[in-house]
Amino acid sequence: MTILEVVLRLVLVVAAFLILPLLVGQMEHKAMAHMQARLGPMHAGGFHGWAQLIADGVKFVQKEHVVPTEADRRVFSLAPAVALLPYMIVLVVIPVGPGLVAVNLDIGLFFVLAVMSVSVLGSVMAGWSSGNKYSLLGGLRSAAQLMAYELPLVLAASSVAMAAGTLSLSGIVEAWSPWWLLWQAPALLIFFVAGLAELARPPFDMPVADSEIVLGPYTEYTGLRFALFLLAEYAGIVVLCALTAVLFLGGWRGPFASDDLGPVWFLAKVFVLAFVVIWLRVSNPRLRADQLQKLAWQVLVPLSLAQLALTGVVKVVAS
Amino acid sequence: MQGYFGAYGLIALLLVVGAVFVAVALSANRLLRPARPTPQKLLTYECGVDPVGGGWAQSYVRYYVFTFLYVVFAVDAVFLFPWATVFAAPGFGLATLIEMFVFLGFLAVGILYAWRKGVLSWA
Amino acid sequence: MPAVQDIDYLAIAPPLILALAAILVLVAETFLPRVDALAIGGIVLAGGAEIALTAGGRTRGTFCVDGSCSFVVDDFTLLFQSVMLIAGVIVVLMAQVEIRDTRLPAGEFYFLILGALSGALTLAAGRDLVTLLVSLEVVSLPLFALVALRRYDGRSSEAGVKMFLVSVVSTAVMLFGISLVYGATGTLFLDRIGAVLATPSPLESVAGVGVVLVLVGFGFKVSAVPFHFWAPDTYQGSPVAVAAFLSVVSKAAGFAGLALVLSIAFAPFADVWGPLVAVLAAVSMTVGNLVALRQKTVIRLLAWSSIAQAGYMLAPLGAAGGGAPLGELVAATIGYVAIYALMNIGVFAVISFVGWVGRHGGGMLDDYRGLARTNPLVAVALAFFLACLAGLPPGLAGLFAKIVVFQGTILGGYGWLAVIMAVNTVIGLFYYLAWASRLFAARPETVQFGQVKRPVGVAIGVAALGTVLISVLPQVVLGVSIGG
Amino acid sequence: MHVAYPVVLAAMLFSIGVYGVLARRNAILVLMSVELMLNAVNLNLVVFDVWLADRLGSGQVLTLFVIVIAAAEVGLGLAIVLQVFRNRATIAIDAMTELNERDEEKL
Amino acid sequence: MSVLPVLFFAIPLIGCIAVLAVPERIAVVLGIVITAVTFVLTVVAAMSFSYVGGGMHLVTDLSWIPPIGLRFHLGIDGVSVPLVILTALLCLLGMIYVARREAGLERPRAFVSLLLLTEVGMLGTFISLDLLLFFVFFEVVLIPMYALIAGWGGAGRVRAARQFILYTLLGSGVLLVGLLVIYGNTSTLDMVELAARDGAGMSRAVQIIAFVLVAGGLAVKVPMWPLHTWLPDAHSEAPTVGSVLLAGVLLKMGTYGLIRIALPTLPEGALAVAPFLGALGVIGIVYAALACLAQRNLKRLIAFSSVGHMGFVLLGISTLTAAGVNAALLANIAHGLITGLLFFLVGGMAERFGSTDMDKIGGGTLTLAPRLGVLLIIAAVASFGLPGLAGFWGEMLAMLAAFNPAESLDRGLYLAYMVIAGIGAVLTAAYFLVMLRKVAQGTVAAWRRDGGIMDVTRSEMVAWVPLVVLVLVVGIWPGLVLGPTAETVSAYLSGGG
Repeated sequence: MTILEVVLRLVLVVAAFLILPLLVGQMEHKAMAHMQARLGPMHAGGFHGWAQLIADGVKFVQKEHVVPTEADRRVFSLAPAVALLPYMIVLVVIPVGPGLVAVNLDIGLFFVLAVMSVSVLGSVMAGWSSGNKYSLLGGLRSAAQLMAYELPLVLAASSVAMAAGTLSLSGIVEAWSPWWLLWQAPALLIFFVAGLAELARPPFDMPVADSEIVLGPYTEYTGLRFALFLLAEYAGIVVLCALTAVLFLGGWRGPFASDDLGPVWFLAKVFVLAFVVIWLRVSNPRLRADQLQKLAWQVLVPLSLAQLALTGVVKVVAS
Repeated sequence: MQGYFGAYGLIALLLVVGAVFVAVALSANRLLRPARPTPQKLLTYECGVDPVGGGWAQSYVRYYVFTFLYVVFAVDAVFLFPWATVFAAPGFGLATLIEMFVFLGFLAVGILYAWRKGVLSWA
Repeated sequence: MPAVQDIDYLAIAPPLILALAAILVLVAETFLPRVDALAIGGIVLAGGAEIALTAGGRTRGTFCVDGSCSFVVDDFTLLFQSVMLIAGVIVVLMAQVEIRDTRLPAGEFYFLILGALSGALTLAAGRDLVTLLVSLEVVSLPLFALVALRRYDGRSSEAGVKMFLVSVVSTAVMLFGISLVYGATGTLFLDRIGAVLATPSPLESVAGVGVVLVLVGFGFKVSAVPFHFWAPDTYQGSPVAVAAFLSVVSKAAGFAGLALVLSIAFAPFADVWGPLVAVLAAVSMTVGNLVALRQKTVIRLLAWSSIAQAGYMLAPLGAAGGGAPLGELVAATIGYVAIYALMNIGVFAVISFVGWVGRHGGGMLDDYRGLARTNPLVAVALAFFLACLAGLPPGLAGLFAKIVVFQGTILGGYGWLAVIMAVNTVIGLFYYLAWASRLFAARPETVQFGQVKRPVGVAIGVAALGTVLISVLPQVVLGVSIGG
Repeated sequence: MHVAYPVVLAAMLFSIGVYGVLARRNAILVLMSVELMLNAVNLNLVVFDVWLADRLGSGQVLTLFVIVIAAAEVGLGLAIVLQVFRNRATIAIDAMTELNERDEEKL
Repeated sequence: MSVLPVLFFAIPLIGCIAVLAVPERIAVVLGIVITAVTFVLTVVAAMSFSYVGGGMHLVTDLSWIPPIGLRFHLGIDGVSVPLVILTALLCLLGMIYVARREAGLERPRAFVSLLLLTEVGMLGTFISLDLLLFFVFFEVVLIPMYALIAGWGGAGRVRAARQFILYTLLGSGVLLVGLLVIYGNTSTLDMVELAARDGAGMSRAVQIIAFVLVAGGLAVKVPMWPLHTWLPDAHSEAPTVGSVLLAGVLLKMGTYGLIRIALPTLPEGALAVAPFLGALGVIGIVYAALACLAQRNLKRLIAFSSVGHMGFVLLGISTLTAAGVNAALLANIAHGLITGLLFFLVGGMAERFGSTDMDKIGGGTLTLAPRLGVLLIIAAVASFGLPGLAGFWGEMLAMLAAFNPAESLDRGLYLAYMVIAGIGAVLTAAYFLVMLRKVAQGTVAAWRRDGGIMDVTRSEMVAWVPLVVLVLVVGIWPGLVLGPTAETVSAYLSGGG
């Protein structure tokens, strides 16, 4: 690997990290608006408000940064970075095509799961350091949600690892075959739902429930730091969708020309999934705390255990 | 940038890049933004009213039971992953599978127990 | 190398049965009103497997790689497992009444006890450091919960915290030692470590540090002075049955591990750890006995006395520095541990009968005045157990145990240690006798002991029977060495 | 990379942990110090495993177990500390003296 | 292979348990029956074999605990026979003594049971031929004796009992270490075997260490000056029968142990340590005599006198000659008979006068209760060694032996010992005479003149007369004891085993 290559890879990853969330964000603006029978942003940039998010960004950069006197200043300032950076790190190991991956780790899946869960720490830090009751509650809710949904997430992921017999993400994509759609469907659902919950996306947005606790951990944030949290949320969606695509939907593989059009297939899957994320937000009411925990422990965990059993049996019988 | 350390070196590099990105953004922010703090502005936000009590008010932590459950169960994944990658390889077979089922069975019993004890329902 | 190791299911049956019984109890408890019988049944079944293994009469190894096995069932294993199972039955029996009286959650209690017991059995069979470490933790972890089980009693939680912190620190220290030993030898199998350490190597000093750290870790587990301070507080704060388990099964497990590690893996380093253990032994017995002299509550007295007893158990191992044949020294320690387990559990069974008096499990020493008048059998049993602990006829079991230890110590050429032991034996006699003599003193009017509940009676009976048996036929437990 | 670097790092981590255990009077912080010690152990084990090129991967296996043990310890430890807090409203180790040796019982 | 020695302690042991099961009032009767049977058995055993040539008889030798080499090895020979009979006799007499109606024994069941348990230990000690077995029996005595003192003793019983048990247990600990040193170096616990080896296999240093440990442990029981301080308290606080057994038998266990274990097994050690043993012995004699002169309490006086008498025994042993050891054995028996009798008498006086303080009792016992007075005089003069009574021969022979100690010992030193012991003997006579003058003779104290004092009752007679008779018999015919011992001892010391 030459220096040039290294730089190229880094640039590509950073670019993906900066652009894809914006696309998803814009998609959310528009898709949500249309689902709710309105137009959404129409002015910024001219064509259907395509530059709305860029404008938002510029605005955020210029806004005043307020740190409440009650807050723990250092943790408060650090939290957005902690929330954001893990998603960027995760992107580095996601394969977008055959051989097209910034870093090919043998234990990619493990790495991804480990790094992703760091991100929630950002929310918890924010909630804890703000010195605000709503924030504290929100932070605790985030933590609890992570606790509850991490287990099914991990179990579902390990089901795929079992099926593929490897922890390498590229290896999983290569081992994937269409009938997994059927066989690993429960795992897919579990993974996707648990991932949403970890991101605190609606309908699992108890931690930021605006009607109860304003904006949870982010209540006290303003300006650019708030923007970083927003960016983290959308980056999270991208990462979740990318992972779901890689693990369950065959990543870069498509009905035809997988080798040539790999990245295209991959991105298509990511955006379809991102659309589903948005769709779920619009069409579902928020779950209560007890429902959240119940769903995790009484539905997802047993289901994921059953999926593991199924995977194991099928795999052994097949071999 | 080859091999074991190479791969992680790249990741570390990316982390640095990310940190730089955040730092640059925040510095830009610092240059561009106004800074006019007033005591009122720096007050803790409580829907516009003056804050009641401290922000660090104690709240009952209902979630810790789940924390324990998580700690107990999620860490077991440590065993699951290495197993998952090899159990179907030649030479392992059914016995290995059954052993892991026993392991999963223990997890399931744990959940069952928690459920019967009413830990899982919101009190 | 085959990918999958063969498993000798009979060899692992005792701990396996216990583990399954533990799970069963936990689940059944939510459906059934009482699970006492299930818990006892589990232990008895494991005992049956034990008998089958003994009848098999050969050493069984399983989970083997290239001739080194992780799990070996030999005479040593069988002896320890049997003793632990007997102690386990007695603990469960005596716990029944306490659980009811102090409203402990029965399912959890039995689950945790059986789990810890299963770990203890595994420990005795473990022949690599991973197995030993994991099983040691399987013994310890449930005990933290058990100690703190009386949820609304601040002292119970305090006892739990104290034990917990000490224990986790000791585990960490031991682990660091293990990691160093691993680095120096490249293996975690005890026999291979022994083989590697026997040859000179530039990493000897690293291994030496590791050995000492492992020793320190075990020092905590067996509550040897100066790693003992948690024991009295923990015993006092925990339910009596749990204190019994701590003082007997948990300690026996610690010694099993210590004996295994020292005699197989670290044997070539006997000149490093031997003197250290000898000093630990001397200090433990002296401090334990001297402090025990001043105790007013029985549970603390037992705690300190068990610290002192740990000193006796360590003594023969300490003599290993003198170049005596390690096998005989280890046999002495093993014999003492086994005998101690039986007699000490007997004492606990009796004090569980007295119950929680004045916020002390087992009451004050003076609460025992006149026990002989109201419950002569119980009093005689207690006096017998105490005589055994003192090592004084008619407590022949204890005497024989002491003799093998003396013998081992002298064999190793550690005369000074033997003399310290002799002096300590006398000090020990004093407080054991002071207690025993109270049993036969005149009874204050206020004291009411009441009837012995059946399970407790059975527990005392089993312990007494076992101790008498060992008094007459101590060869059952003496002379058993590792791998023999 | 020479094996000494990570091993020295591990030793330092371990020492910091030991210092924490000895110096800290808050149960939770002691627990965290212990975690530090355990992680030092993990580092050691993994490094030695790689350095020795252990065919059985013993070091890594033990590392996995240590991770689990550490987690279990934290779980239980927090539960007990919480219980103490509920009973006593403090988690300072020095304040836990109800079970200490009474003066007349000391040596 | 003989069951007889097993029966010696099996019968009292069974009795000890059986007594607990019978009603309180017949407990003592049962106790008498059991001790009587035991006594008869011991006499039968003693007469069942010839003592010529020494050697062990009635041997029982079974393997018991192989890992520690412990054998169930019993047997008797000339050395143990007199002690066995003395023990059985004193137990029987003690039992008869407590059976008197006027003894008013509290909790007789427990008392008798404990007494029988003591007998088990004492007899067992004298017939054990295995070091560990010896130790076990040696220890078995302690607990019941402790209980007897603590449960039925006088006002200061708790302290006395505690002191007794602590001292003797400390001694036992040291003894055990000593025995284990022997075992550690020879790998056998068998006394016969060890005696036959005559110290082979142990270096001189080891022998000395072992001897010091064993002798030190036993010396507490003997008791040897300066380890005697437990004894006056224990004797004076114990119930009468307890004192009798303590003085009559328990002390002998120490000297017996020296003769049986220390001398034959560790000859070189004995040679090195014997002068010190002798020195402490004679110091004990003089010290005890001086202490007795200062005593006002009868029980304490007799207790201290025991220290002196045992000093003679030690002196005899320390000469390492057949004559000395024989003298020691004879003095043992004599002391057992005489001091047993003395304690019985003092116990009887305590019952009558409510005190054992000589000044309080006042003089005139001979006038008030002539038979009691006569018995007291006989016992006292026997104790200070009047020729023709039992006490004479042992002490006389011990001094004679000191005149002619073993060749390797320093004769001059022993001559000095002999002289000092002679002075001690004179002092002994002095204090006993002072005692008799104060208590037996003289005018009757004013406060007692009207109240009649009961003379010796018939049941007391039954308990005491056998002792008086034996004191006379042994005094006239010391060969009764010396006959069995002499042959055996000479075989012993020659190293032949």
